[in-house]
Amino acid sequence: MTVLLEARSLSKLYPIKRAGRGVSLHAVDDVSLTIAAGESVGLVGESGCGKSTMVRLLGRLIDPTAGQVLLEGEDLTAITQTKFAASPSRRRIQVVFQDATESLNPSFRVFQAIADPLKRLLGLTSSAEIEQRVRATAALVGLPEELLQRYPHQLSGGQRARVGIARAVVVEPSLLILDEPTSALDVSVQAVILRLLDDLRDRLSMSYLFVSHDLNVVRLLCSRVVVMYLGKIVEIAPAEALFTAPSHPYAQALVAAIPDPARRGETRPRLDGSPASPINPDPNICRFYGRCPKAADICTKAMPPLRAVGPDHFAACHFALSPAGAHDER
Amino acid sequence: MSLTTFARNTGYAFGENRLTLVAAIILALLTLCAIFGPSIAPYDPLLTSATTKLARPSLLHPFGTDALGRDILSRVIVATRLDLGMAVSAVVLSFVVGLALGSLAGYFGGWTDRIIGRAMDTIMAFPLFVLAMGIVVALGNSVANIIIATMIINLPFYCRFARAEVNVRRELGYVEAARMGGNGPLRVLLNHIVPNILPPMMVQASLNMGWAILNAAGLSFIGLGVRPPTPEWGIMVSEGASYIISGEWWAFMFPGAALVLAVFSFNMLGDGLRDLLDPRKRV
Amino acid sequence: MAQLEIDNLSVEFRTRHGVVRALDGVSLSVSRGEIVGVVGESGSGKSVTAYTVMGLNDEAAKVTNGAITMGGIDLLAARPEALRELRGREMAMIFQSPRTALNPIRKVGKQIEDVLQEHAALPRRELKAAAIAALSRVRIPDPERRAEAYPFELSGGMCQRVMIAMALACTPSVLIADEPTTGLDVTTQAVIMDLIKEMSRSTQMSTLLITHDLGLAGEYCDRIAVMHAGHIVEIAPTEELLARPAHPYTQRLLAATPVPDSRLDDLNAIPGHLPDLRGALPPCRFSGRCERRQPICDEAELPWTELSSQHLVRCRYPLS
Amino acid sequence: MAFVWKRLLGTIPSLVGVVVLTFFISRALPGDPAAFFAGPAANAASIASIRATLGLDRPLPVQFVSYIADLAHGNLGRSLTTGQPVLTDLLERLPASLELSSFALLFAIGIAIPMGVWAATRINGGVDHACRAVVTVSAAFPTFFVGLLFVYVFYFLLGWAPQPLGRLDEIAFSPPPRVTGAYTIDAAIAGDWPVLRASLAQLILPAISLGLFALAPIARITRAAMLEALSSDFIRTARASGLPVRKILMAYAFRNVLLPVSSVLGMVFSFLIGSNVLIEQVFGWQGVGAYAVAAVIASDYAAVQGFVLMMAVLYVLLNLLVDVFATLVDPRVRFEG
Repeated sequence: MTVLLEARSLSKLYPIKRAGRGVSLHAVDDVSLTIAAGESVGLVGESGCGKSTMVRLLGRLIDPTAGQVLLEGEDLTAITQTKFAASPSRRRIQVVFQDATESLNPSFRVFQAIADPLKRLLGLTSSAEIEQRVRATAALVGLPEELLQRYPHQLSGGQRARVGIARAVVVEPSLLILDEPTSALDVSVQAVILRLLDDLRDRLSMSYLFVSHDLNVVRLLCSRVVVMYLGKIVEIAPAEALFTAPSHPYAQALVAAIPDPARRGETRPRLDGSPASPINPDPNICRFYGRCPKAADICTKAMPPLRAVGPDHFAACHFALSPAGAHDER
Repeated sequence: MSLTTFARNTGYAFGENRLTLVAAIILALLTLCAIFGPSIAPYDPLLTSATTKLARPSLLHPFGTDALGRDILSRVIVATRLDLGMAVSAVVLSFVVGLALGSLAGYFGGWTDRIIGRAMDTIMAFPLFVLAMGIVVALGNSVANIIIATMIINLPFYCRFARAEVNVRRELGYVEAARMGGNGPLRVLLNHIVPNILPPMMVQASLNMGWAILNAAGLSFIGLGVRPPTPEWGIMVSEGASYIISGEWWAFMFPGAALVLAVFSFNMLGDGLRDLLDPRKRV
Repeated sequence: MAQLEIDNLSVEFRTRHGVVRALDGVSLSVSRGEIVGVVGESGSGKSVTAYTVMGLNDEAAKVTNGAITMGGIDLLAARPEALRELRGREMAMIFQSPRTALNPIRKVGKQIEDVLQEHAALPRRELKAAAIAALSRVRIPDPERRAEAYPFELSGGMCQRVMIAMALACTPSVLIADEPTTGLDVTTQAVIMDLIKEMSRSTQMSTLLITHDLGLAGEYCDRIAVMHAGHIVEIAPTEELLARPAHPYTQRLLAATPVPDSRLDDLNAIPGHLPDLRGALPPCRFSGRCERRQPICDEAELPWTELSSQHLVRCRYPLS
Repeated sequence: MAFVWKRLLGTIPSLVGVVVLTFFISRALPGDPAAFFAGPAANAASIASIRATLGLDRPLPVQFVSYIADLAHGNLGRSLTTGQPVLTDLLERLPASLELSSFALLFAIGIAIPMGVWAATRINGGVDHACRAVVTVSAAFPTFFVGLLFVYVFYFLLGWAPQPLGRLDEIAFSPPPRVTGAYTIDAAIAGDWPVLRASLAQLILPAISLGLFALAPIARITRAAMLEALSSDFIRTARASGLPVRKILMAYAFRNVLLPVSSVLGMVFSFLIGSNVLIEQVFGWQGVGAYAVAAVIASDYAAVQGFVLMMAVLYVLLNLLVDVFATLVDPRVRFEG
C-alpha cells in the first residue's frame, strides 16, 4: 500500500480580530491523516467540525496555519498559492464541490467548464485535442453530447453534478476530494451519481476523500472512515468496524443516530446539547467534554491522543478500549 | 444566457413594462439630439435678439425665447450633448475605476481592501452633493471638473458594489473550482468573476445615470461649472427662474422638462434592464 | 373517526406558464397519537398537502376538489378568521431551517408568548411563565435564560426545539412537521425526532411528518404515504410498506435510498423524471417511468387496490 | 449603552477622513488659493504676500497642523463677503436649514413609510400603483425644478402661497425672539400665532419640494423590505401560529423593515443636505445652503470650505444617530458591532 497523500499535523486557525490579539477559531487543529493510492476514505462529522476546512487545506485552496500536506512525499505546502496554481501537482488533486449549482460558472457553457482546466493545467492548445478530451470525459460521466453547449442554468441537478465531476476528472487527478457531492440531490438521482463515482474510481484509478454528513452514503463508497469533532480527528476506522463497533463516544452517537427502520422503537443513546466553542479551546480538555456521556475528571486534564483500538482502528478517547482488551489508562 | 432566452426576456421586459420601451425610444431621440444637436436646432442657440425678448411659445419659437431673445428650443436641443456628455463620462469613469478598485479590494482583501475601503468611506462621510460643490470650487469652475466631481461622488457606489459582488463570489464553488483548474488570481478575477458581475453593474450604472445628470445639472444651477452663455439645462432653468414670479414660465419649464425626461428615461431603462437580468428582483 | 381527515383533495396552482395540477385526489387520515409520514421526492406535492391543511397556501393555489376535516370541523369551508383561531391552538406546524423560521429580532420567549397570548386564556402576567414552561417541556436546558435569547444566539437544533415548544404551547391536536430535520446534523436530527415522537405519544397528538427521507420515516412513522407527482401512490403501515412495497415507485424509491445494510450494487436509480404537471396527464402519473406499464394504464380511470384494510396502492398491477 | 460609545468611537475615522480631505481640497489641489484670493488683477508680489499671510508658503504638514489648530479653536477663517468669521455666519444660518430639512424629512417619512407598507400588503393594488408612480416620478424631478414649478403654480397661478422670498414676510411680521433659531418653533414658544402661521406658510412649499425627493428612496426601500419580510419564513411561522393579521404586520413584518429603512436614511440625509442648497436658492431661504451658493458666486473660498466641513460633520453625526437607532431596533447589529 503506497501512501498517496499525507497530512502532517495540519492546523488552520482563523484569527478573530474583534475578540483581541491571539484569539482565534480553531477550524482544524493538529490533524494527521494518510490516504493510500486507490483508497476511498470517508470524512464525517457535524457541521462546523472542520470538514470543509480540511477540503480546502488538502485541495491547497488555503494555506494551513501549521503542518504540511505531502503528495507522494512532495511537500505541497512549501509551494506558495500563486505558484501552486501553475505547478504540475495542481492537476493531481481535484475537488468536486458541494452544490453543483454554485460550483459552475454561470457564464461558461458546459464545454468551456470542462475545457478550462485542460487549457490551464495540461497546457493544451490544440482545439481538436481539447474537444476530443472534453467529449471523452463527458461520455465517461454519462453527459449527453448535446448538453455541452448548454449553460448550467439549463441543466437539471443531476446533470450539473455530472458536469462538476467531469470538470474535476478531465485532468485525471490522483486524488479526488468529494465535498458532499450529492447533498442537494433527490435520492433517485443520488443513487446514479454514487454508482457513477464508484465506477469512475476504478476506471481512472483515483483515490477518494469523500466528505459527507450522510453516513449511509459514506458506508457505500468508502473503505475507511475518519470522524472529526470540533477540529480534531476522534476516530479512524475501517468502514465496517466503525459502523458495527464504533469506539469513540461521539462516533457511537453518530452511528446510533442513523435512521434505521430495522431498529424502530429501540431507545438508543442520544447526543444532546451543542458542541463547545471552537474559539481558543483549552488544549488540555477533551473537545467532546460536556456532551460526552462517559466524561470523567481525566477528560479535563489531558487531551486524549489517537491510539490503536483494533486493526487499522484508532480512537482519541481515554476510555476507548485498546486491542488487548479491557485495560484503560485511568 | 442563450440568444433565444435573451430575446424572450427582452420581449418580456418590453411587453410587460411598456414604459421601458418608451424610455428606450426617448433615449434614442436624446442621443440623436446629442450627436446632431447643432444641425437639428432651428436657430443658433447663442444668437440674441433685442426684439424678441421673452417671447411666448409660438410657431416661430415653439419653446419661446429667453431674456436675451435666444430660441429656447434650439438651446434645449444643443444642451443635450453637454448634459448627457457630462453624466455619461462621469458614470463611465466611475464605473471603470470603481470596478477595478472594488474587484481588487474584494478579491485580495487585507491591506488593499482596507486602504480602498477607507478612501471610499471618507468620500461617503460627506453629503455627496456638498462634496461635489467643494471639489469643483477647489479644482476650478469648469465642465471637466464637474465631470471629475460627479465621478468622485459616484465612485463609492461602484466600488462597494463590485467589492461586495466579488467578495460573495470569491468563496463560491465555481471560483474555487477555477482555482483548482489552474487559474491564477488575475485570471480568476478577469475570466471567472468580472464577467459575472458586469451585468448587475451595468444595471447599477443605468440606474445611476439619472442621478449623475441631476448632480451635474444641480451644480450648474448654482453657478458652478458651466458658464453662460453655454446652453445647459441646469443653468437655463436657473436663468429662467427669475421670470417665474412675473409669469414667464417657458424659460424655466422647457429645459427643466428636458432634464426630467432624460432622468426619467434612464431610471426606467435601468428598471427594465434589472427585470431583464433578473425578473424575480422586480420591485 | 380520525382526527385529521383529508379526502380526495385536489389543488391547482395558476402560474404564468399554465395551471399546475399539484395535487390530485389525495386522501389521507391521521388518528389520535398516530404519526403518519408523507414521503416523496421534491415536487411530489407533499409540502402542498401540508400547506393546504394549514390554509397557508398562497393566492395562486386553488382547491378544486375534496375536503379536509379536523376533529369534525370542515377546514376548507371555515372562514379565514375561524381558521386563524384554529392555527396555533388546534393545529400547529414546524418547518425546515428553524433559524429563519423564527423572527430574527424578537426574543424566542416573546415569540412563544405571542402564540399563548392569542390562543390560551391566560392573564398577561402569566404568559412569561407559560412560555418558559413550554420551553422546558421540550427539555431545553436553562429555559429562563433561553427565553431571553434571540434566534441567532441559538444553534439550529435549539431553534428547532423552540419551534416545537411554540407549536406545542397550546397542546394542539394536530401537528404538521415539514422536513423538520433537513439541514440539521444527524445527531441533532435523532434528538429532534425522538422529541416529536415522544410529544405526539404523550399528548395523543396526530402528527403528519413530511420528509424526503424514507429511512427517517421508516424509523418514526406508524404509517407511510408515498407521493409521486401529486398522487398518493401507496399507503400502508410502515413495516408492511418497507417489507412488501406494492407500487413500482415505492419499490424504486426504497431501492434508491441508502440504509445501513444496503450495498452499492443494490442501489438503483429511478428512470425518467417527474412528469410536467401542466397540461394533460395520464391517469397514472408514474406510467411514463414504469417498466410494468400496460396500454390500459394510460387509458382507464386508476383504481385503488386494497391489499389489506390498511394497505392501499394506486396501481392496476401491484407487485406482490 | 456601551454600544453607543462604540459607535461614537467609530465615527472618529470618518471625522479624521473628513478633516483630511477638506484640508486637501483647500490646499493641495491644483489652483493657487493665493492667486484666487488676490483676484485677477493681482501681480506676483501681491500674490506672494497673500501667500505668506495665509501661511501657504510653509510646508504642507505645518499647514496641516495649523489648520487643525484653527479648527480646534473653531476658526474656519473669515468670509470675504460678510467680513465675519465663517463659523459665526454658519451658526447663525444653520437653524434655518435644519428647520427646513427637518420638516422635509418629516413629510417624506410620514408619507413614504405608510405608503410603502400599504403598497406591499396589497401588491398590484391601487396604493401599490400609486406608490410606484410617486417613486418613479419624484426620483426623476430635480428638486430645484420642483421648487420652481411649485412657485409658478401655487404662487403665480393660484396665489395660495406667499412670495418665495425667505422665511418670513419681514415687512408684515418681525421674526420671533431667537431661542432655537427656527422661526416656527420660536414663534410657538413665544405664543405668536400670526408669525407661526406666516412662517409655516413660507416653509410649506420648500419643505414639500425637498421632501418629495427624499420620499422616493424611503418609499422604495420600505415597500421592497416589507415585501421581503412578508414572504419570509418567520411570517409563515407567525401565520401558522394563528397570530392576528395586525400583529403579524406590525410586530413581525414592520419591525423587521425598520433596519433596512434606517440604513437608507443615511443616503436620504445626504440627498437632503445636498438638495437643501438648491432649494434654499430657489426660495430665498436664508440658510447655510444659500450662504454657500452666494459664497460660490463671490468666490468666497473660506466660506465654501467651512460650509463643506460643517455639513460633513453634521452628516457624520446624523449617521451616528441612524446607527444607534439601528442598534436599538436589531439585536444582531449590537452583537456584530
